[in-house]
Amino acid sequence: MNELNLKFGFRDNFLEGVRQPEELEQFVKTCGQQAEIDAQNLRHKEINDLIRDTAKRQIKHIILRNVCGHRYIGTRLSNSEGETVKIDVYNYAGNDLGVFLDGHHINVYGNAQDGVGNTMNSGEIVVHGKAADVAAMSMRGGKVFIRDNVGYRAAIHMKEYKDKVPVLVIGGTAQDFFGEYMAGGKVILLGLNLKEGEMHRANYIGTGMHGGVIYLRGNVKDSQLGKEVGIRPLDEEDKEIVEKYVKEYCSHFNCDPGEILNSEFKKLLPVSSRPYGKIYAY
Amino acid sequence: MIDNRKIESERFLPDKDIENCGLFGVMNTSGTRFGGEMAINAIKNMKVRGNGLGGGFAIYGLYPQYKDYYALHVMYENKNDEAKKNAEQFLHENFYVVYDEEIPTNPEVDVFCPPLVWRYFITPHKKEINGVSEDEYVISRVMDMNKYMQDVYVFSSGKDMGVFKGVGFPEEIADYFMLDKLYEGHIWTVHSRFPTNTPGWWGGAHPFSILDWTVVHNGEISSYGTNRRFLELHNFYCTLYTDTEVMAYAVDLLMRRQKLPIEVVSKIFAPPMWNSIKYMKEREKQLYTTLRMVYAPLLMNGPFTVVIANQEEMIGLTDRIRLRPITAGAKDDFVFLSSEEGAIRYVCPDLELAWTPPGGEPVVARLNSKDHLKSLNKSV
Amino acid sequence: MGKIQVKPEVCIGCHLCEIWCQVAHSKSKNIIKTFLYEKTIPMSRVVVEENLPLTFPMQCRHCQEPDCVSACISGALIKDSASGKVIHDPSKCVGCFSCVMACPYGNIFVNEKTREIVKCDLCEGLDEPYCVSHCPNEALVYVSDD
Amino acid sequence: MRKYDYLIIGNSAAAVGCIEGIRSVDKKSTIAVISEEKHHVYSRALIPYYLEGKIDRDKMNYRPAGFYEQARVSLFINEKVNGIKYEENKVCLSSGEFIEYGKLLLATGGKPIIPPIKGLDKNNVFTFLSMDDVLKIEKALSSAKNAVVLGGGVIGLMAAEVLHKKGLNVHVLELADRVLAPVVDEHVSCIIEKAFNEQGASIHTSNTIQEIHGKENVESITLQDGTSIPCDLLIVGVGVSPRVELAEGTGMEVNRGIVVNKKMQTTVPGVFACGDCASIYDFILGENRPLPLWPNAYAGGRVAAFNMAGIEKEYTWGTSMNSMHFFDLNIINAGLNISYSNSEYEIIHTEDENKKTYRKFVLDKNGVLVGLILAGPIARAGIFLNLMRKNVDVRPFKEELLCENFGYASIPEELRWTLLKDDVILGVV
Amino acid sequence: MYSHLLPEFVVERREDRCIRCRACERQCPNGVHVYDSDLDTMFSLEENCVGCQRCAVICPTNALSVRHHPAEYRKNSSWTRDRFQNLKKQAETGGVVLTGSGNDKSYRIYWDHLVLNASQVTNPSIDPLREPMELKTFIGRKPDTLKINMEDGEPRVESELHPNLELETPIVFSAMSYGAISYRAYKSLARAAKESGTLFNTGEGGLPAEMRAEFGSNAVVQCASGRFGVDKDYLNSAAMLEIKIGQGAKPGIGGHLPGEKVAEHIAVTRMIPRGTDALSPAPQHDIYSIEDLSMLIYALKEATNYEKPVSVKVAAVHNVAAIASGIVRAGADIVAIDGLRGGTGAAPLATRDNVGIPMELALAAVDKRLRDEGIRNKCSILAASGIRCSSDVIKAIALGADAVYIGTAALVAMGCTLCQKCYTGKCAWGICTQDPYLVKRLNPEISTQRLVNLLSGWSHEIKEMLGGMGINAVESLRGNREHLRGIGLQEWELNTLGVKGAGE
Repeated sequence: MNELNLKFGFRDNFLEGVRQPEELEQFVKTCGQQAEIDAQNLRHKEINDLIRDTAKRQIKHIILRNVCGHRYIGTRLSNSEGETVKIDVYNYAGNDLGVFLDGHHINVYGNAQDGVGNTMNSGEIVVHGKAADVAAMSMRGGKVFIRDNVGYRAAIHMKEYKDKVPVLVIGGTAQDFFGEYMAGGKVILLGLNLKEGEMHRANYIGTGMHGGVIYLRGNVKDSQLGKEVGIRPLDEEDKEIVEKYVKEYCSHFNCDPGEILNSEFKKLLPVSSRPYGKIYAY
Repeated sequence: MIDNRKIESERFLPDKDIENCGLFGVMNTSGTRFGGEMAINAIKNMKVRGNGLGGGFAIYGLYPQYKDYYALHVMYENKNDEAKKNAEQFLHENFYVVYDEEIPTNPEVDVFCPPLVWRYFITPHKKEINGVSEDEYVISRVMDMNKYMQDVYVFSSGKDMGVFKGVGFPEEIADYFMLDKLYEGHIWTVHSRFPTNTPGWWGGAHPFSILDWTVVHNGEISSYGTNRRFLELHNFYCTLYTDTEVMAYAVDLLMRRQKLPIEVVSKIFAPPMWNSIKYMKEREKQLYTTLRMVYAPLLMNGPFTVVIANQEEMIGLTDRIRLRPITAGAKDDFVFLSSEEGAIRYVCPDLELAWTPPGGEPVVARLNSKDHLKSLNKSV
Repeated sequence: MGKIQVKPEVCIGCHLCEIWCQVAHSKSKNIIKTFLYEKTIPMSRVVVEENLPLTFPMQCRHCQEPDCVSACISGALIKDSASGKVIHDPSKCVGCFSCVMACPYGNIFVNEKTREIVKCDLCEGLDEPYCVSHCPNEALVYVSDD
Repeated sequence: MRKYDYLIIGNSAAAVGCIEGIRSVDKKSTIAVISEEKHHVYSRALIPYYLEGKIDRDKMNYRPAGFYEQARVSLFINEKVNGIKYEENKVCLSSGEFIEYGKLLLATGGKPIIPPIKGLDKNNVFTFLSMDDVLKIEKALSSAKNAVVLGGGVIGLMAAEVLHKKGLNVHVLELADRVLAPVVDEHVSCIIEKAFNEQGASIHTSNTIQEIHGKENVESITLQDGTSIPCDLLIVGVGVSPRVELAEGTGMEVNRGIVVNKKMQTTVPGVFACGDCASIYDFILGENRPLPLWPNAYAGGRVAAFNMAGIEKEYTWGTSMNSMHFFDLNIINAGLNISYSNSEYEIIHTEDENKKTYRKFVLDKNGVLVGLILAGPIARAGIFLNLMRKNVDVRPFKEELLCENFGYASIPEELRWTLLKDDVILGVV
Repeated sequence: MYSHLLPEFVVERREDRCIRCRACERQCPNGVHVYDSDLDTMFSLEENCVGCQRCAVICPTNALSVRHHPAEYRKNSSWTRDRFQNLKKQAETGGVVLTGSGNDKSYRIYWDHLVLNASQVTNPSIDPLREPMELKTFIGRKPDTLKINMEDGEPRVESELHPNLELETPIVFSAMSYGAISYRAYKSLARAAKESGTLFNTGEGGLPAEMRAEFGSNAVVQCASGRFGVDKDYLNSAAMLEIKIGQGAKPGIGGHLPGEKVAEHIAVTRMIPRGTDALSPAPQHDIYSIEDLSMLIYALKEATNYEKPVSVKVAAVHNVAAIASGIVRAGADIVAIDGLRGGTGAAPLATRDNVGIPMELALAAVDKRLRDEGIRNKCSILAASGIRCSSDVIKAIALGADAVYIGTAALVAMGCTLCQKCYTGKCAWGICTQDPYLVKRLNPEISTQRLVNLLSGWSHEIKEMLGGMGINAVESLRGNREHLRGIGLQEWELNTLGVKGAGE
């Protein structure tokens, strides 16, 4: 850093002091098809460097220990050969977990922060805990299971495309702007932690929603919904979908699907695929 | 750079700072004092939220031996002795200075252009008060110093508390002031700054303080001009052009002067939408309608998360649509507030509770209370 | 001889090839004179096929094995072995329209009034057929053999 | 003994097609043409136009005067072939001379059919096929007033129109119950009959000559229905039959015409046949038959030429097709002439009496066009013939066929570009 | 509702030249020209005319002229005709007035108040026709110093460089998405960029898969708020990534590509179902502050293995200099600034005409700020909006840009006449439309050539002007404001621009 930059303090906070992968070998323990990485003293880039290098060595199961807020986990893994890697994250995944994720599986044994599955393309993220804001933002494919609650703007601008239909299943409840701008995909909000008679508290659910569907277990007032969504009962096809994903949810988190499925679900659908078609003067 | 800041009042506002950051606060609600390790490590964990252009700490329960005196942390920029002389003369003229010393620093730590930082424990000369409360007296003098004195800037002026801040990553500032070695407190708040403006000025770092109120802040208040002009009506002059300063003055105005509880103040800063008010019960509806009518200029618009603290309380609050993150956590008597949950877990792996309050809903940690759990019920 | 190739993907359906074909076969070869002052406006030898959004011009392909020549009862249509053009001699033509029946592209055009046919002559005597040189979007390309 | 690589007997469309075909691939070999007639190659189809005065004698020439020289063809005119020794590749001329050939094309054409009616040998009875016929008719015209045309086919009707235009009273006699019965349907027959009648030329259907009156010349005739018509000019235009005398009795297969395969080869090696004398492949019927039509003759000659020159090519082009016009009415027909009562085919049509337009298409069970008739506007008719030849299932766009501005744009994308692929540049974007 | 709007244009047809060829009728997407066969006359429905001039250009006899309609409201400096018309339009629809193209208001165009220098006597000017003249420009982050090792007496570069891109000319095509513009227009830009050794920008419409192999190395792919078409392959196929925060024509707002424009191939490219609205939110919902931007910058770098420079594009707004500083500090390699006159396919008129600041001032402020902070070399600056000619380019470079983005200029080269009706989807020039009949009007061969010609013409002119200043490498002009002087500018403007007044 030259004097000028010292004076004005240009600091590359992501890359400054990042070590080369070869300097980090002591953090990786390989055992057959499995590798363990101790993230305790690793930087964001370092952990992804190691994951990538490990995956390149044909190791398909990577366990990350002592993760605490490390970002972008799984992002740099390519999926060119269609081979996917399973990553188990212990403790606490950082922001943008699995951003642009392409086909890989990530399990988080703990909570996750903002931006889980941001712009994810395919694969699966299972969070054994809660997720913070903008979970599954702009997600295009794959599945995300959150055992507990999600923060603000979950499933915002979720999309779908051809055979890619993203799925987000949330065991708990959500905060405001749930499903905002949603353009596709399936979101299931189970509200398992709501007490008897307790409503979901999120406001502005599905504002600007113009595609996809939200299945909601538990109650909401009309005033909690964006004006672009309507409530419909589930038809048989819906029930099958809900059943399928609730069962998957339950298999991830060891709970009983029967009880969940016995309760009443609501389907939230956009009332128009063109919510803003008429606001312009031509 | 400071000279430009000493503008009295302007018809046109110069650019204000825009800064976005990582923040963290930890409080022991039983009042037990503890060292800086948690705060320092937590903010270090969120290093990428800052860019090394500012870091700072506020510590409460800092000077038990001088807790009846206002503790002034004063920075002399460019290590300007002349400024120090002027300032000390001013202090002696206006206060009784019981003790003063240079705040010890670690010369091994390489920080950018460190100023001279001195602390004074003072109390007003009784005769000079003239019906003005001690607090007001102190504030006005501190403001005068900040406004008119070249190369002088008061970091903090509360009792039994202090602010340490500067240019660098917060852990560097902590190292520089040796916070982990020298100090204990029952509240630590810390801020890692990512400004897009005013690099290289120690006064620009957070926390910002007025008396014993401190604010660390993440976000950009789009209503800055409106808020600031309202505060000017109440004789708060903003010299720093930061959102944080506005926030601190607003807290001071509403809580100290006007004695409103934080539960109400938070609803002034981050009121519910008219659309929500419409569906409220009559009493609530009246309350919020009135609050919004009267305190409209203090609506803090745009993204923010703040951690506000005083001797008794540590408060976390976000804007009403929660554009900035906050996570609260608790274990035993400890209450944590943080931009990222990871940071809390990093310093408290066996955390009992972690929750994210909804936008505009304050998390209030109070001495000898469990008030912080109130927000837990409204949160997820 | 050259050949006119058609790029339907860039044909904009303006029909100006038809207009310029008419000009090319007019007395004056001046567009305004042709249409506003000359007594007879020649027929176009190119037609723009239209089925919007599709449009594309068609004119005589000067086939290797021209069916029109086979069908011609009068010898008015011949395949010129030197140039490769399919040439129509109006003085020999009796208007039997056998060529119209035979042309697989429908590119021999009938003037119902005069009972004459016209077809593309690649603008004999001009450097490049007018339809090609005046196409505003280069949807017609003249590919010269040489 | 003279020897030619290629020898052609006959000198009309088929011969020209053959010469031009050979010369397009083979500039060197020797070619000879033996013609019974003494004229430069002329177009029989132009006879009505000549008579009408639309063209002069020169314009009757199918190819320009220097055609043979330019094509370096040895021409034997006014020479009749007496017989052919196929096994020796020799042709014997009436002069007794032998000509040896490499490959032989029989393009002997057809001869007018003369119905077995007594008195058709009188002086003012003419056929309507050859230059000689025309010259005679031309002479007779000056004094004739009342003409009778025997035969309501293409030849007969064209002759009748010319005679009518020349100011003669014209009666057309047709044995069938309508004119042009083999090539057009009832509806179009009716339109044509109406057109003739409106012009004042009488058409008598289901009728023919009962008796011819007069000594050396025909003076009047009595029809089968008893009607008596004055007549000083009688044209016999009932059709032609293939001239197969050079093939008969030689072992060469003859079935009405000389049978050829798709390469125009007869059953005798090295010998080809085409034109009116041959029984050629009809791609609509899928079998051979005489198709005595000008385009078929020329195209057949050309195909024969290629095969004679050793370049394989098949003739799958021919079927019944006519481009006709009577007075102001244009008619084009091709393929099968199927009546509406036939349920084996799907028939679509459109009609506008005021505009005198009629379009009719016959689709077989595969949706392929097998017949069409256009009356009135005939623009771009060739496209339909192309669809027929390419065996295209037109059902997806059959409604479009009926539109007057039908074109390639009306055809579905993929098919369209397949049909036009040689000329259209796709994929520029 | 009966409309009170006055027609905007009058169509004049010279009867002594009109040959009734009806080309105008066929070319007008708005139905202005109508042929009446009974009267053998062409009629003009002027109220439909948008003044695109397609008919006038296509008319083979130059019989047509399209002019502003002379109808006038009572003269009123406050209530101009535009104000009347827009107000009435809203009174009739209750909607937001939309417009296309860039700001057309008469804010000062600083390019036209800046003049360039030339060498006289004291140093020689250079003749670019015969002597070398270099426009090659590298964009991306540069280190402050190079670590050089001497190996056997030969110096060798030790430092690892940040990814940089090499431009043959400092002119880059700015973001125009496939969907907003037609595939052909889009592809023409790509082809021209490739041929000219520069870059094109995908906007946020994705990069069609079939174009990636051929044009990826010339593509700047955007990651914008809608995240359309953004996946790993998309990011990795490109030469450079760009995070679009804002657009000069509409700072602070998002965009809607209406469903009817989302045709099959566009849907595939954007990876959304056909016919659905493509909504681009105003913010990127994972960026609510500068540290979030940093998060996305590094997310993109992570996703592309740190191999590609990342640009951040912002609209020029009041505190753009501070923002730019933040962007650089957040890790961006390139800062793209889009000014007040930047173009758009659709924007609310109120926003387009009133939000943002002119690029010239923004650029000067940003360059100065980054220099003051010592971080100018940490990034390249791409300046966008309102570049109309080569001298604008060269002035932008002298004010501190590394290269410029051109959007409107490129469209004009292809045929655009700035009728500002892009949002109707009925672009008569086949550029800003998906109508299959209209898109054919753009022959990509021709439009590519036009673009290539434009770049080559401008590059020649830039060389001429550089030579005149005695400079033979464009980098010597970058930020070299000594070569600029202001004319007719006030003190504060000169200060902001950092140039002296002419004669000083």
